[in-house]
Amino acid sequence: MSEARMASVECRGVSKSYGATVALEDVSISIGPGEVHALLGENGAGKSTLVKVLGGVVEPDRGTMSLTGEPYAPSSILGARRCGVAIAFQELSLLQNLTVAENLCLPKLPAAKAGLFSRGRTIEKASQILARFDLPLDPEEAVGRLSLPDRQRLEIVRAFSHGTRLLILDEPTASLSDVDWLFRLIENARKAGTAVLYISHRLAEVRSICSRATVLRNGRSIDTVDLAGADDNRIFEMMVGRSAKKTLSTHAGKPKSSGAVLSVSDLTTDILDSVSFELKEGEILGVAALEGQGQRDLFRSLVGLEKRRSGSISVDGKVADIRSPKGALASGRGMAFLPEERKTEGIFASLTTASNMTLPVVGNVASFGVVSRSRERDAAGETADVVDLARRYLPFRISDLSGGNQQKALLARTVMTGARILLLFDPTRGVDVGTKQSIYEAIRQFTEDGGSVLFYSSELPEITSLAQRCLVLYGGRIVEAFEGDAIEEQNLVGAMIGHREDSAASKGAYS
Amino acid sequence: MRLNKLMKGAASATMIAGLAATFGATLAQAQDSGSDKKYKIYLAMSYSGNSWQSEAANIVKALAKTPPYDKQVELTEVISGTDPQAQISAYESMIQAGADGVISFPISATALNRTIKRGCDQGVKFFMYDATVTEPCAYNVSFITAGFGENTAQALVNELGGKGKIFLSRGVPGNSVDKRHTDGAMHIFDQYPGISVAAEYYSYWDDRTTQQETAKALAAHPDVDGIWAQAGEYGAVQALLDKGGKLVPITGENSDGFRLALADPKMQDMGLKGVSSGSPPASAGYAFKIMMEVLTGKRDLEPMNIQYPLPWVPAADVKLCEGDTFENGCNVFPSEKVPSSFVTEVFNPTLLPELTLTSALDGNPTPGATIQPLPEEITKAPDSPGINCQRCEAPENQYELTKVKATVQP
Amino acid sequence: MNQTTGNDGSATDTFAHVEDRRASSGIDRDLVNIVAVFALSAVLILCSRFVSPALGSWNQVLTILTLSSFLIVLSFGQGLVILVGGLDLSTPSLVVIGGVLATVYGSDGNAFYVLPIALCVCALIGLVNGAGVVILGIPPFIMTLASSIFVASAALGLTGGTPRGNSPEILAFLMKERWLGIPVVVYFVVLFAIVGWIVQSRTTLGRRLYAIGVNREAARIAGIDVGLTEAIPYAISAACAGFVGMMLVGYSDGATLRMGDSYLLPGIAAVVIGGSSILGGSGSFVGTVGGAILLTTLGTVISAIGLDQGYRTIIEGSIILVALVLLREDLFSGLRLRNRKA
Amino acid sequence: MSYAASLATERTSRPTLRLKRMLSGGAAVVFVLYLAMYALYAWFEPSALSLYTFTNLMNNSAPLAIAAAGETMVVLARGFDLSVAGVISLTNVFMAIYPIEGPLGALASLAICMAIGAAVGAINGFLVAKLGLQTIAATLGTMIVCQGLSLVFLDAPGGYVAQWVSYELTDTLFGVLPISGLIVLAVALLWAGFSRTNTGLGIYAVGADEQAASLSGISVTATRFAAFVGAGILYGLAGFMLSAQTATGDPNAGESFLLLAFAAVALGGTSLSGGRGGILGSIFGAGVLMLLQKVLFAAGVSSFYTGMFQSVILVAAIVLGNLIGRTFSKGAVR
Repeated sequence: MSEARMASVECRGVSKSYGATVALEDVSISIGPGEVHALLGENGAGKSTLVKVLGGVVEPDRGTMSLTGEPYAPSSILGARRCGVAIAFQELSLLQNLTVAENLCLPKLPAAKAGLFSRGRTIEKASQILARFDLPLDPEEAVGRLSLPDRQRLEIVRAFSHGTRLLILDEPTASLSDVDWLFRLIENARKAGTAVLYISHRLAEVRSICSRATVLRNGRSIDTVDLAGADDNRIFEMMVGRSAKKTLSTHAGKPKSSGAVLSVSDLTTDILDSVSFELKEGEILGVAALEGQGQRDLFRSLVGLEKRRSGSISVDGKVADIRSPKGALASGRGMAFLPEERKTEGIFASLTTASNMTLPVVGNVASFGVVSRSRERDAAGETADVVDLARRYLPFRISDLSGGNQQKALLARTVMTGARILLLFDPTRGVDVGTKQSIYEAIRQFTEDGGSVLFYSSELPEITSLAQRCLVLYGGRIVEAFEGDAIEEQNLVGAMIGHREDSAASKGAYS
Repeated sequence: MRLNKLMKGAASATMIAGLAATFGATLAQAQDSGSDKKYKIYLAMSYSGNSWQSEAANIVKALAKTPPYDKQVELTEVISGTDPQAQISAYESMIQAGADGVISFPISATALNRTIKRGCDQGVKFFMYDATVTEPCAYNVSFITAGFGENTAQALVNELGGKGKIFLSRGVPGNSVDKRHTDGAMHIFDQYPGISVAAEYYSYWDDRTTQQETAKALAAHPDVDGIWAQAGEYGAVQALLDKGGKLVPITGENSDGFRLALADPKMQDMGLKGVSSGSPPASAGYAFKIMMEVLTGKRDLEPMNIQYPLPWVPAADVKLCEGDTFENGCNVFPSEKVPSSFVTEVFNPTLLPELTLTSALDGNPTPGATIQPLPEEITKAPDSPGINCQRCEAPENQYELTKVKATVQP
Repeated sequence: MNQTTGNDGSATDTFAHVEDRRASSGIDRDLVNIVAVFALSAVLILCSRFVSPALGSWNQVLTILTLSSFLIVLSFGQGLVILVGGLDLSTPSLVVIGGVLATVYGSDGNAFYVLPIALCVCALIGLVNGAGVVILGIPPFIMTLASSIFVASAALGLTGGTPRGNSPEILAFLMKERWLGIPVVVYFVVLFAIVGWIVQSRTTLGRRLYAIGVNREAARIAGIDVGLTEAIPYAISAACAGFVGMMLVGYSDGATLRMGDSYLLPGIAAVVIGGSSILGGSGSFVGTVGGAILLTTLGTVISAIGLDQGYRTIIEGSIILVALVLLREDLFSGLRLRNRKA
Repeated sequence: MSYAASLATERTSRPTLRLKRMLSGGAAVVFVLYLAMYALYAWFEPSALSLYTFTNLMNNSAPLAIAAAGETMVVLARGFDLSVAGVISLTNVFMAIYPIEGPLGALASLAICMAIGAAVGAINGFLVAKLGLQTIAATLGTMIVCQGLSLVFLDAPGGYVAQWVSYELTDTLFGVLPISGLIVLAVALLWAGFSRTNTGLGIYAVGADEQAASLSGISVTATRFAAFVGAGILYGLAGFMLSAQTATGDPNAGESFLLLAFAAVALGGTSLSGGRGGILGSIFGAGVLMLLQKVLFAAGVSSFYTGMFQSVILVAAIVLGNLIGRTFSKGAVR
């Protein structure tokens, strides 16, 4: 179908291996001008490598690439940029100690005299870029002070400012819950004839913006399909090589008991404003919010990572003065926290997966302070089964696992602590469909066994299908709470955008 | 006393106490200046971390507390560290504070010159002990030019009968004193084709380093016949003992441990022979007394290089002291009284009769002692370029033997 | 979900196979590095025969092991501090304090309680270092440098410059005696290396230290008491340094106030040459032991070369550089880093 | 909220933002500390305010300040450079054994010193950036080699630095401005310029996050290399200034600079884990270290108490700096 017009980007038989490890084998993909093309596949299928090959970060061993008919073999990321190819990386490539403007203009800032760059012109140029892509950030702000979603937007804007011919967006919505802004930008780029390669685990999103999709599995390109003509099951099958189960199950039953295991009253922090709620035994309590409404503060202040100004937290009916995650673990039946950023707050890259899992309770698998490897393996193995993590990964360095398996291991870590209350912050961020299912299953199993879960998700369908009750945060306050069947996307969205609120003190909402 | 000092140390750990002490000190100074005019003397040490350095400082402190100096001298001890910049800065401060005299162990023979010159121009007397400076307006009081290297080398050659494999246990690489000693020694060794230097290593004038470096050299040359050592020599003895087997002739400096070993019949049976010579902390006391005589007008002396006599104690002359000072020709203390690293040459019956062991160890004056005048005559040190003068020639006979005669011919 | 794994056996197996290789290459790298350090020492010893025929002997090996004992003990503590991303510059002064306390108070046959107390005093000073770093947020470099100066000054005030007393007998026994023809200290070092390795790589404490070194924030979130745990290596390092002081007392029968100076840089170098990252979170004590032995061997061989000190120093520096290039982590890990998220 | 409107509200808060950044940067804190200590010094010792004392202090501090400035470049790029000790010794020895008289001679000497530093820096850069050695280990090796070379050229302290260098460079300009101070000022200005080049910015980027820097198109290898070479050049200058002050050569001259340079860097608020700080702070940090001795002397602190006070004040200064920094800022700022 696309053979009729000249492809904007064309890869033929691209292969890349590292030593004995084959990352890409004979991958072919073709994207037309003005086409938004999806790249699908499980974590570890080779998507990131393909992105890096296209972006000039790594050179392929074999295969050819062309851009609008001309041969394309970038030797560096700058070479790719010169050809009009740019990437918004999944693991953001921004420098936190530099300003927004400097990040946008790297590596060559607008010159002034005598080889120096001009601060004024850098800011001017950055302001223009920010204005062009409708991102209201202060160009002089240090990136380290921006919220995670704002950093992601900046990463995207930077790619847009360079990518005139091919724009590669690797999981651009991983920490964005509001995608309209991004879709507007993509639409504009598409109209201008830029080819866009869009990578996301969110199939609904992909369907709404992409026309075709190429599926990768184990480093090979399986097929390119018209999204309109392929149902979810078929895509899922291509991705994992087997037929799909139902992706989301319906609501779990009512909690077994009505006793509150965690009760929070008038919790106030720099961002939160008198938040009160209760979590019952065996309950899955969802938190829904647009980004930056205080959900991060809520989770972090519960385990003592954010300072509480006032209010109290009671676990098992007793007021707990929690000042650290360790303290949270030790309060009553224990609270364990699964953090937002896997790479910076979660994994210990150079330790084995088993060690990563057992770390908080490593004393339990040790005698006289010496860790027993067999006991560690057994303990980790048992929990690995719970989260559906293959036991053979346990002795590997966790950095060698795919993102999905890392996330399973981190979830396993919180389960292993023995805490009966889990605080899960976006537990399925950036993981593939299969992993998501395993995580849902593990959460459900945990609550059926009497555990309680408070979880935030940036994907509403997750909340609607998993949560028995749901809180909606807006501007640092709980504006609504839903229960049972009332937890519907429409209801939630209504509350999330704060239309019931009169105050316009929105922090992260973009008009 | 020691406990008291420790308590003081602990107290000063807090900023508040620290500031209080600071004010206290200034106040004390202010009061002092109200009474009779005292000579403002600074004892400027580069570092104080080994026995030698602290003994030298202690005898100066003890002398300053001995009548009549106790009424005439206000002595302040400044430790600036092993950094020439820091000592330059310390000298600057002293000059600025209106010092009458600075008695110092200089960290560098040359780097301090310009500061010293500035001080001299403002009337400050600079007296250097042991180590020297090449600035002509300073007084150097030192044994360096007295021929430690060549005399000990000849003594070793004599013991070895003119042939054998030897080690050179040197001081600090790139140091002028080390170079002067070694040049003198090599002047002798080079005359004997039978003598071969099997290994040459740097001991940093420290027992432990000497012991370790000697152990390393022994691993390569277990058949060594003799060791020529600068300070740290007791470490060489220990390294040989560690290895087991026989001892060999060793010449070295003045540590108590080495002298006791030389006199120990058991060690002698194992083969230890040698001479104890080298750097005397007493030169600090001598320098101080000359400085006081110059300041008080008892002696009229232009800046010059003054030679302190080279201590020379062959094994046969080692004699254990019964009391707390060198009496009746004794020259070593029993091991219960002082650590093995203690440098024995702190006393000099003619030049420094005021001192006893407590002076050297704690800096306290000897009860009842008063300062005795120095002999009129002082020995001028020969020129030694890069050590005590800048653009000068060494005399022809600079390596002439003074303490020992060659008993074997090349 | 559990039942779905293995439905498509071939595909997942291929994938697993791929993962297997990656992980095993990672483990190999550590091992290769350690083996390489020891092999280099062995090669140096053998090559030293060209310098002097007496070298390369069993006796030389024993000498090297004896002399490297100080560095091995010292670099264990330093290694733990580096493991959590710190640096301990106070070791020279703690060597002195350990030695001074042992000689001044421990020479009259009461060593059995004086030595443990002295070690506790050292550990306490180390704990102060740790507290400064953890609680006051002072960079380890400054905190330990400052405490080093403080402790050295205190030692000077305490002793008046001349530490009196002799080596307690137990220390002389440790450093001087032989058993079955081998110095007692060699047995001790072997034991220490094994215990040190277990502590660093096999205990809960060691595990937590690695975690903090790799990712402090993640360690905190995982429920580790980061503050307290991070202070412990400083205490251990101080105690190790204090013990080195005691070993030196036993070795040469007495203490001086500058006997720790020559161990600062070699202590750090042993850790780094042994394959640990100066930024923390990696390495193994076995590698550090290899680094310490390599450095000592180098010193022994160099001092036997009949050249001027200047040339010998140049050779020493060059050999260190060559060893580093040969031991380059990069050779093995360069690939790994790039294919990590393949 | 429209883009323009939101930007407008942001703009109003900028001056306060700038002020906060300045105060949270280490340089300001250590500068205040320096002033406070100088005031204390002058209170104890009124002649501290004389030109003579000030010139001496400048002469005394300049070598360390410049060496610390060089070290800062490497530290910013997340590294440790031990070769500072070796290069200073080597250039000092060079100055003492090959004196070149006259102002042109001084210029030639300066150029050669800087070239020596640059060469050592280039070797470091090659070992670290190209071969991937750990900075502390590679520079330990080059430091030892440089010390060896110094000993080969000069086996004991001696030699004479050209008179012009040793007299003119320690003098004052127009009788009021210490020349060594002007040279330090020139270094600070050069840095201000350099930090506004792409390479200068790259050093901050590489120090903060090597991977992100590389993905932003910065050449990590070239940047690291430049940092080491720049540092080497400054060490060469430091050795030159040291020679001017001591007027003689010493093969061990650089040794004492090793720890002091790092201490000055840390005191100046530069993060030893890279990406944050600047050389202005290090220069004042060096100034504080040199001034500390003077203040303690003037205050009458003597003997071994000096060391105790030094360490306590060092720690107190850092804690104070942290407190001030924390009060005015949260988050990472360059």
